[in-house]
Amino acid sequence: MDFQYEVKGRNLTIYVPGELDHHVASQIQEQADLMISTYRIQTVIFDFAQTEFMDSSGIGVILGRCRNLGFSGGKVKAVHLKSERVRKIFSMAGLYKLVSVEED
Amino acid sequence: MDFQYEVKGRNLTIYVPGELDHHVASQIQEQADLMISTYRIQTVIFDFAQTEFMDSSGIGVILGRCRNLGFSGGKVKAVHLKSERVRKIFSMAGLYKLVSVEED
Amino acid sequence: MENKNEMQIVFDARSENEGFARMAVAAFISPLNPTIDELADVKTAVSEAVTNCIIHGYQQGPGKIFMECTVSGHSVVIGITDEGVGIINIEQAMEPMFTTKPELERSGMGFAFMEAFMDDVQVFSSPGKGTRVVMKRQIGG
Amino acid sequence: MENKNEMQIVFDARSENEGFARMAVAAFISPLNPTIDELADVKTAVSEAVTNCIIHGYQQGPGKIFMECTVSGHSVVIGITDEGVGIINIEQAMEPMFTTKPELERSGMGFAFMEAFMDDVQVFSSPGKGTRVVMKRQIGG
Ligand SMILES: Nc1ncnc2c1ncn2[C@@H]1O[C@H](COP(=O)(O)OP(=O)(O)O)[C@@H](O)[C@H]1O
Ligand SMILES: Nc1ncnc2c1ncn2[C@@H]1O[C@H](COP(=O)(O)OP(=O)(O)O)[C@@H](O)[C@H]1O
Repeated sequence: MDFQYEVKGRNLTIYVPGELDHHVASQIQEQADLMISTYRIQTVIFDFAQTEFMDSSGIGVILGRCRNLGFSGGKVKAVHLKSERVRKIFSMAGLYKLVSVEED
Repeated sequence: MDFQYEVKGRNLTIYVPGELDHHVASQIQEQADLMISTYRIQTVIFDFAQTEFMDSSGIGVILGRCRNLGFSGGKVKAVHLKSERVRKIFSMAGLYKLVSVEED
Repeated sequence: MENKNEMQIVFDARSENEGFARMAVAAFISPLNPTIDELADVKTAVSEAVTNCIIHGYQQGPGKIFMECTVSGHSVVIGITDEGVGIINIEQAMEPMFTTKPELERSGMGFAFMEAFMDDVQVFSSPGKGTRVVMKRQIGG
Repeated sequence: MENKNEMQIVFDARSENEGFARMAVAAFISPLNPTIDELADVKTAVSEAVTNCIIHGYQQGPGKIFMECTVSGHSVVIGITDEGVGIINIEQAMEPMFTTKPELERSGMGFAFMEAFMDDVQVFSSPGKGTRVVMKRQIGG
């Protein structure tokens, strides 16, 4: 797969690939949760710089990390929302209210 | 369609689209022959700057213009063969020997 | 009628085919010169319906997904069908945020997105037999 | 076996669907991570076979084209079938430069390209019934 994870201290950055669908979301879910518990991650950053497509499975994987990290006082960020499409999906799903978003 | 024709004096330039297949070739064939007779074209220039894909129908439409223009002493050129793939198809079909090619 | 163009695809209910299904529909409707937004809308709706067949219809087990697309003039009709478990209460299933698989991190937004991005969405289902979603969208013109 | 993935597509024999057929196969095999060259090879072979169904099989008239693709491990098998006029002499048809439609500017290179770009090409045909081309290609691995 052409996407990567980066751990720095207690931060995990997930470089989301071009299309975030259920196939990708379930891989992210599994990988991310493993890293969150292994490295005692406090902040998960979804980096959307490459992403042009996202469906409701993408919403699920973001909200899922919110929930899991919430238990341990951690938080979720989304950065580099360059694609207008991704921003539209975020706003339709009310994600702007639930996670901290940096558009550029 | 996202491709164009340009007439300058007795020269006709055909800006070939991204994929040159039978569907595109038959449109080029029809349009080009109309312009060749209307403007008494002497040189047809296929501009491949945009083209990444070409199959055997592309060979047919180039050779067809060679034949038609040959009768009237005209000639065919191919320019901007940037794509390695297009150059490969040209060489497999022996087009380098039949038309004058400028690769860049 | 002359301008009608049809295709049918049958493919395995595997998550790696979600992208294939989106791309296939996008390529099929591209002669209509859809805008980037129109294309993204249709791809999202297809992705939702196909994902539902895989997760809900076949419960992530083996099965076949049947997808057809008909273009006539500027109108696109897409049908996506599985022979899976079916839906008992379609009305409830279509409510935004309703999901029977929260443990799989479903957001319950699939049908809501299909309805938001397409002009018309119809769902037919028989419990134990399967589910069929038919979606329409006017492109350009 | 577990790793086997299959699809079948039926589509109208219209030249605007040549691009659709290429893109659909490209999208379907993309989980194999083909190189750009491998992808171009397969797309060219598909384009040749589909174009032949349209021009030769159905003589540019209406008809359906049947395409299947099976991926197992690193091996890709593609079948492309029409129910058109068929081929009387397959051996002759496959000779490079041989064409029965020079007036349509066919170069006679279609089968030669399929053979050049795929590992194996088999042609089955019954005059009056139709033609089936089955092509194989190893991708990566
Ligand atoms: N193809 C299907 N087969 C069986 N049940 C389905 C199907 N599609 C949807 N459903 C049911 O409808 C519910 C809502 O679907 P949807 O709005 O797409 O949300 P989600 O997929 O996030 O659950 C699903 O949770 C499921 O119970
Ligand atoms: N699907 C088909 N149905 C009928 N005849 C075919 C079909 N495919 C190929 N042929 C025959 O084989 C010949 C050679 O095909 P090909 O090598 O692809 O060259 P071309 O398409 O340029 O003619 C064609 O001219 C045609 O007579």
